[in-house]
Amino acid sequence: MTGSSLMVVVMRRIAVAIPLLLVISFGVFALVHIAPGDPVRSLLGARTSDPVTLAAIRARYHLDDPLLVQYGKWLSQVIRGDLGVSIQGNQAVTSIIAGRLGVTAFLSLMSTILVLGLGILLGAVAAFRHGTWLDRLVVAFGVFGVSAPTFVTGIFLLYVFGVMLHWFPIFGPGSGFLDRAWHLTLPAIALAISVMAIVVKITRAAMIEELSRDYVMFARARGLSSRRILFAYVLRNSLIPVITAAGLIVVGIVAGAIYVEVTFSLPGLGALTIDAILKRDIPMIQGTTLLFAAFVVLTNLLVDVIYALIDPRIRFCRVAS
Amino acid sequence: MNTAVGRTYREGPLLEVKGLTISHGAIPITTSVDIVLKRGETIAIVGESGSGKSLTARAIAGILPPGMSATGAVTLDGIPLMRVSESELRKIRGFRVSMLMQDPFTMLNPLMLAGDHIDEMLRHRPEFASRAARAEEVKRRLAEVGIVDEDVARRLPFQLSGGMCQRVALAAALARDPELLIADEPSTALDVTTQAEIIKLLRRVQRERHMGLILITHNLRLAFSTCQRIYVLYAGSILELGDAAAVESQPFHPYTLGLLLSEPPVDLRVPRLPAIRGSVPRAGDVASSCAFADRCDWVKEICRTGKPPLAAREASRFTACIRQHEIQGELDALRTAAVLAAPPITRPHGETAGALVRVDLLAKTFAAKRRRPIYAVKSVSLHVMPGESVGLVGESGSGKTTLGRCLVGLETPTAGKILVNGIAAEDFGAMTKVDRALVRRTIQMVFQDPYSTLNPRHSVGRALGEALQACAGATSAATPERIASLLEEVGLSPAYAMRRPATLSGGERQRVAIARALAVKPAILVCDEPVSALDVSVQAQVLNLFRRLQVERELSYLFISHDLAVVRQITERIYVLYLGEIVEEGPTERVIENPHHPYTRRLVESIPRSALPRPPCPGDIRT
Amino acid sequence: MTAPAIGEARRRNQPLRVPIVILVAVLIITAVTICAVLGERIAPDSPFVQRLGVGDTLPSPAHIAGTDLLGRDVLSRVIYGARTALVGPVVVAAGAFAIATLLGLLSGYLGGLVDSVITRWVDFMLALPAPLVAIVVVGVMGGGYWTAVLVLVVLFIAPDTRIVRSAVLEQRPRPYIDAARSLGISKRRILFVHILPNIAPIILAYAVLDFGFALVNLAGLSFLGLGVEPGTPDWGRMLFENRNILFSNPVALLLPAGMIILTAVSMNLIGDWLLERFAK
Amino acid sequence: MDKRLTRRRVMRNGLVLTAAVAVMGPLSMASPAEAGESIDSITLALPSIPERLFIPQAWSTQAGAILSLVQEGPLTFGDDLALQSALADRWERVDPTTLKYHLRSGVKFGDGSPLTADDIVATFKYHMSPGSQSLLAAFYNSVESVEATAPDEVSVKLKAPNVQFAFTPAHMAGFVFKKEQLADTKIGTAQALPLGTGPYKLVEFAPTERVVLEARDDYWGPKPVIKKITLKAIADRPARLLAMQQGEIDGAFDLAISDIEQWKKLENVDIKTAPSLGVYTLTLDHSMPPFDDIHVRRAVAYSVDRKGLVKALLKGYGEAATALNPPEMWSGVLPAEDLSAFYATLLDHNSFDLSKAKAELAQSSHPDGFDVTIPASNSDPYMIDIMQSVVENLKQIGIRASINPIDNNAWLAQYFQHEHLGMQIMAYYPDFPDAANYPYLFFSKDQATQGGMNGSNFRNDQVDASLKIANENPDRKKRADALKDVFKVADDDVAVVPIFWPDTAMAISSKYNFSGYTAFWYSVPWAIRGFGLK
Repeated sequence: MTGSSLMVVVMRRIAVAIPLLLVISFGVFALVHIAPGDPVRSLLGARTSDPVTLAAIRARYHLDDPLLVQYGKWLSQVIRGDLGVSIQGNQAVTSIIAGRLGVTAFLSLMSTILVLGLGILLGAVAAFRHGTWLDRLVVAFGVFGVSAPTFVTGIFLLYVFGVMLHWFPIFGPGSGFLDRAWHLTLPAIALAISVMAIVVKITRAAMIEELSRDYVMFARARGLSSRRILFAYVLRNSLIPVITAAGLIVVGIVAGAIYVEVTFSLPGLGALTIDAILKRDIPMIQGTTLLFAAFVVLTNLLVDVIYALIDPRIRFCRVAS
Repeated sequence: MNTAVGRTYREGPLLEVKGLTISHGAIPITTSVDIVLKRGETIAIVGESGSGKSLTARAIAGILPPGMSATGAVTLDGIPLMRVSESELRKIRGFRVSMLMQDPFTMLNPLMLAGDHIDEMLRHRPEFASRAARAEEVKRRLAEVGIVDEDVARRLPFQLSGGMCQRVALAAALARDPELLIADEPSTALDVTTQAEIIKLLRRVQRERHMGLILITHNLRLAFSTCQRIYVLYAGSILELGDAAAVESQPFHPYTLGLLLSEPPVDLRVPRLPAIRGSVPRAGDVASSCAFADRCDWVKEICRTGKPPLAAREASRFTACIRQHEIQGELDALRTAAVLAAPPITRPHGETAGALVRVDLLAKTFAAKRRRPIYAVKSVSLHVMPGESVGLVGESGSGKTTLGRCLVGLETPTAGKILVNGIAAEDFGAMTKVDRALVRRTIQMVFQDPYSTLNPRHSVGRALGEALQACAGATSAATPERIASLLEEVGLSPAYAMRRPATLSGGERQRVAIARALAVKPAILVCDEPVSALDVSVQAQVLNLFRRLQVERELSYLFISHDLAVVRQITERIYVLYLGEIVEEGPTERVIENPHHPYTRRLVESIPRSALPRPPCPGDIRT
Repeated sequence: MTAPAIGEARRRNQPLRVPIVILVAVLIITAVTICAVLGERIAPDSPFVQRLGVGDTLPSPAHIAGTDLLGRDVLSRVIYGARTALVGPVVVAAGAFAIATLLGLLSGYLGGLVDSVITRWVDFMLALPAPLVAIVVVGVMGGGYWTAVLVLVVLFIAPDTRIVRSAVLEQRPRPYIDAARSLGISKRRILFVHILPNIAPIILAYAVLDFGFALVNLAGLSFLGLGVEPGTPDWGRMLFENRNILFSNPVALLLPAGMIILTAVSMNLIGDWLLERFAK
Repeated sequence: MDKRLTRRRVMRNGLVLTAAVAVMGPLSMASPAEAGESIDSITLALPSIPERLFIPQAWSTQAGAILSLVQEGPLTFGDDLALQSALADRWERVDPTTLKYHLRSGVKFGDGSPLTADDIVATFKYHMSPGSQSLLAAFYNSVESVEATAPDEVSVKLKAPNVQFAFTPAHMAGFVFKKEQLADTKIGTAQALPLGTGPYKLVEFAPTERVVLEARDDYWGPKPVIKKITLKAIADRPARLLAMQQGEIDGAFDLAISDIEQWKKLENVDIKTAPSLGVYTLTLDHSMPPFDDIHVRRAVAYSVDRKGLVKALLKGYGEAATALNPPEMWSGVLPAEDLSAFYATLLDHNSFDLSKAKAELAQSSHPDGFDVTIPASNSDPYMIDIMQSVVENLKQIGIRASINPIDNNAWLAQYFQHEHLGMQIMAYYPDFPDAANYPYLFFSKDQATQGGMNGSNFRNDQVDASLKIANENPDRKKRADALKDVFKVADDDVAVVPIFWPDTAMAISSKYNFSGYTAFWYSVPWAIRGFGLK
């Protein structure tokens, strides 16, 4: 019963995610056509435009077919793992992306851990000390976090901890696990701050609400230990809004990674995207954008599933009615 | 009492509260409350909303909400509760004092299985170290509160009914066998029939365990029927205290009397409910006078010179009225007079021709997403004659509100017919504009929740003006005069036109809502629980207004209520609705006094009656 | 943690301190607005006049915040920069909420097909990584500042619609709406005279918060070189341009960065406060 | 950002140079480093490291900086920028259209295999084959055929006499690949690092991040002093400075001249500068209003504060341009003193004078000014700043100008589209020093067409005739006279508005000597050009 209803939830989410991915992929595909000027020009960059090359490009991208047919052919290539050839360096987009993925993945993972760990902790502390100076400090941090652009905090962190204090390296992604973690600490913090603000805000609000709930009051009235109340009642219940906001968090981290990589000159996917945009490397923009978008959509899907697993009200809804 | 072994009892009362003063920031909530409770004793703290009764209960358990603070002394079996640390308190809560709260649906953790709420209370005991042992104990504890279905323990709170939740909560509260249970309005959020069961259960458990019980309630009848002693709390201070029976039969404080009188009796229709004027003040506004002074008919200068202390008058009887000696006679007289019955309204029964509203085989089904549809109203036929006041009685989920909303076009029924003034009005969307306007001018509605029945952004005048203008065919504009006369009709001064809903009390808002409904000069009002959210004293005022309007305007009512006592005061005839169907219909007196249908009988029996026998029949008293 | 302690802390601080913070925030926004409106009269110098021979210099009495690479007065550029800092975000917040209010009212009140179409669309938009979409679209389309503003308007509509819709859904079942309906008051009047004023504080509060987000996002695009035209005094653009003169005149970087944070913090504070105070 | 991208991209668009070979450079050996010195390892920073190390697909300064240590052409540039022998120990012009290169013996690739004439032929043919899409194809446009006429001899047959082809075997277009490797489609990636005959071989390549090179023992030339060279990408300008300050790097190439003052403040760091031979210039479309009016062009020329820009953007490291060619480009054609005398005769409209600009505009057919939008590449370090200044000055005289910052590719693409040119800004760096290079590109009729560099659409028969002489006639005097004639006419007519000639700069720890830093450092094995311990 439980399993099958969970499956229903998952299937339903997948049913939503697939058309979403299709629409997004169409948008990404359409970039070539949206970009001002001739599509061939967009795919050619500033390469020689002799008739042979032009014909090769038109054939390679099926530019003489109807739009939907072009899309279909493009999509089938994409599904087979062919994202085209980048204008800069004339290399397969997939192999360039593969080379850059590591830094971005490491950076995102590191700041996700920071965001969730520290964000939830701070939110919880603020909620438990609601109304005190500590709470106000955390709230102030939250307001600062959503207000300060990632690149600004990034620049400041770089110059304070890298330049003035020499605590952290100031360029490069490092090699090997520890060295990389060391190199990516400042970027990860810069990335985490703005996103953490969201988590802090949500956790704090949810916790304050949980703490004032009748069932928490009732649990206290029954003399349950504060640990039991914290974990079995307050934390667990207030994590649900945090999990629902996970989509927001993922989007924040992905978008923030772009700015952070540019600020810290890290050779990741974000910097690659911006570089491709500045150089108008359309196949490359298509590739990275598609990857980012697919990642966000799939994470949202995963979040929905986790949510369904955690909140028994969804699991049991069949039984209920 | 299996775990009481080993406890050593001290002499003296179980609980002693002295000078308990609660405040929210600088705003006082209660002023110096004293309470004493002996072992195994049951007391009730009675008060209207805003009296501070719930917070008093929480202050005793030491779980005031954030922002509230308390001073004074709470001593449980010699332990000064307000001076011990939170970790010490944790060893007292649950083990010695436990608490039960009002809303059964919010009291249990929505993400935790029902059984786990009891299970978690047992884990500290070595004999219940194993899961299986605890499961067995959970089963036993649930059985104690009348739950034999073992499946309940494995369900989530949202899958249980309110009564079930309240039973689970009670079992959880009692799982560590406390000596004192504080029950804060444990039955208020429940249906009438369930209420009675829960109260019965509470009393049984209390007796069996010889446990102290503090019952917090706004319901005097419930307090008298359940508890040995009564504390009457008003605007943060105790006005009267005494044995339940004594207080009921001869109240020493004008407020207690007022409360007793304004509570509509179920067993007779009184000519007029003696309402207390005004509404409950805030504790801070009456800090240096008798809290009741402004609403009291016997007020003298002396009542305002200081806060009168609670003083003993008779053995175990206390009152805060300093003029009690002088006015006791008058109070007694009023108490006696209150049991006079008004003549029952008689009307030729069975006449249905020319009905103002006629409903035939009405059904309303709500399609729900991915769930079974909800059959709110199954098949209902009823009628209301011009000038007739008809009651529609039922518990939550009976479909009574849906039915009312169908009548005024807020819902479109799935099947069946509605005739209003001879016009087919089952689908407002399909009616002609003229017909729709005509129906709307015939039938209007008064809603339950006084706090959101008015648009908070519109002044009273604007709300009434809009209603006057909405009356299609109204040639004259909504002049201030017309607004003023509407206000006067519901007993409010014209100055109210300038006020915003936020500055009005619940009773005042409900009056404005009635005035708004009257603006189109309707022939019938559908009143959906119009007084259930009001304090007893204010409820009486509004009920009197309904009765006056009926006479003056020859209005018809379809009076929707769960409260038979209220219905008895207003209506001539009632329909009893149960699970979307009418199970009984007849003149009010007959249905209440001699119910035919088992459900109606259960409903009538559920009304709490005092432990004392009612004063003999009215005739006897007059002699 | 004992209850009285919390009570006292609240009593001492709550009524007094919060408004002061908000007051300061309002003052900051007022100051920024004055800069935006009266730029010419306040700025000590033209933000465009170059002193190529002087180049980038540290703060001096002649140039309180120093000069940039082309010898332009940094303070004047920051004062003029208030214009693009305010106009874009205001257009984004107002534009997005103008459309979102209409959609949200219709979706929340009418329900049915209209509602499901609008909510589907909102769900779709919310599943998109908005900042990334903004970067890519503005980068590929070109067109700078106003393209960015337009893209942000489009991206903000969806979350704003959701906010308005849920606010409407909260009002929808209230008896005063039922009363108006049973009095035969028109849908349009119910929507705009009854519901709208009641959800207006929520809209206002979120619009103020939108402003903050839009400011940060637009500055971000400028920082990536995708925003305003070069030469325009704009805080984000100044970060982009002056990053390389960090050592010769750090103020040229710190001042616009500080202004972005200060303005965004102020707006977020005001928004949060409005939300807590008037919208709950 | 990749500063020199501009020029690389430009060249690829095809210059069909149809002149005869000119001078035979004096053939001499590269100066050997002093013996006995040895440096274990140094780390240097570049603004970026390419995605791929394959010149035909990644033609940039950064790729050159790395691969010039690994690969060599038949010829190279000396410290005086003159041609020197490299893989070819001898070369000759058999007739005006035939060139012969005699290979040095005993030259080996990094994998130990010997260099053969076939490798050179394969390299040239790779660039010439349309299928390869080599970015350097244009350098071979004038080549009719190339073949190995002996095991150690390569003959190149030109379609027509061409003086400028002589330089092709010396710069990146001439870097020789091992024949077998050119067939590998993965060449240039970490899986297939390119082999070469140069003093170093690639041992590690992390695309866009880092390259590690190791000295070869079997190099034919002077023994490399540095054993191991690590090149790291540090894109952020301040970060590069800090890395230097903290000693994480021993030097940095390709400094932004604007930052030079900050670099000079560092202790124990030497800054090397050299004229880059590049030029920044405005082009004004002579074929369309408003720039068909000489007064408008003069007004624009008067509105450019060249000296100010040199001071603000180049901090003095560069020169305000009085003509298109930087003085160094004339080397071998016109002696320095003659050149300065000649440049002094050019008209005074290359000075900054807004009142004269206003007066010229008033005389023009657009006395009330006009609207113009100038596209500028957002990857160039100076272009947008230059335009901010120019636009502001133009506004002062009533010309409503605005900048359209676009990406480098779009900027170039629209420049070569050759439509609606109006006013353009162009930054151009040469690959070899020849005085005829710039004037041919910017002033000849051939280039005033789609794909051409003549963005001014400047057409003058006299100029074309003179350019033909300069391009085909190897005689120094005749070339000089012909080019002077070209510059005189172009200047009178304001064919272009030159802005400045920037220097190029690098930083090196003062522990080391580096005497061979020149404009073409990235085309020569820089690590063996005067590099050593102090």
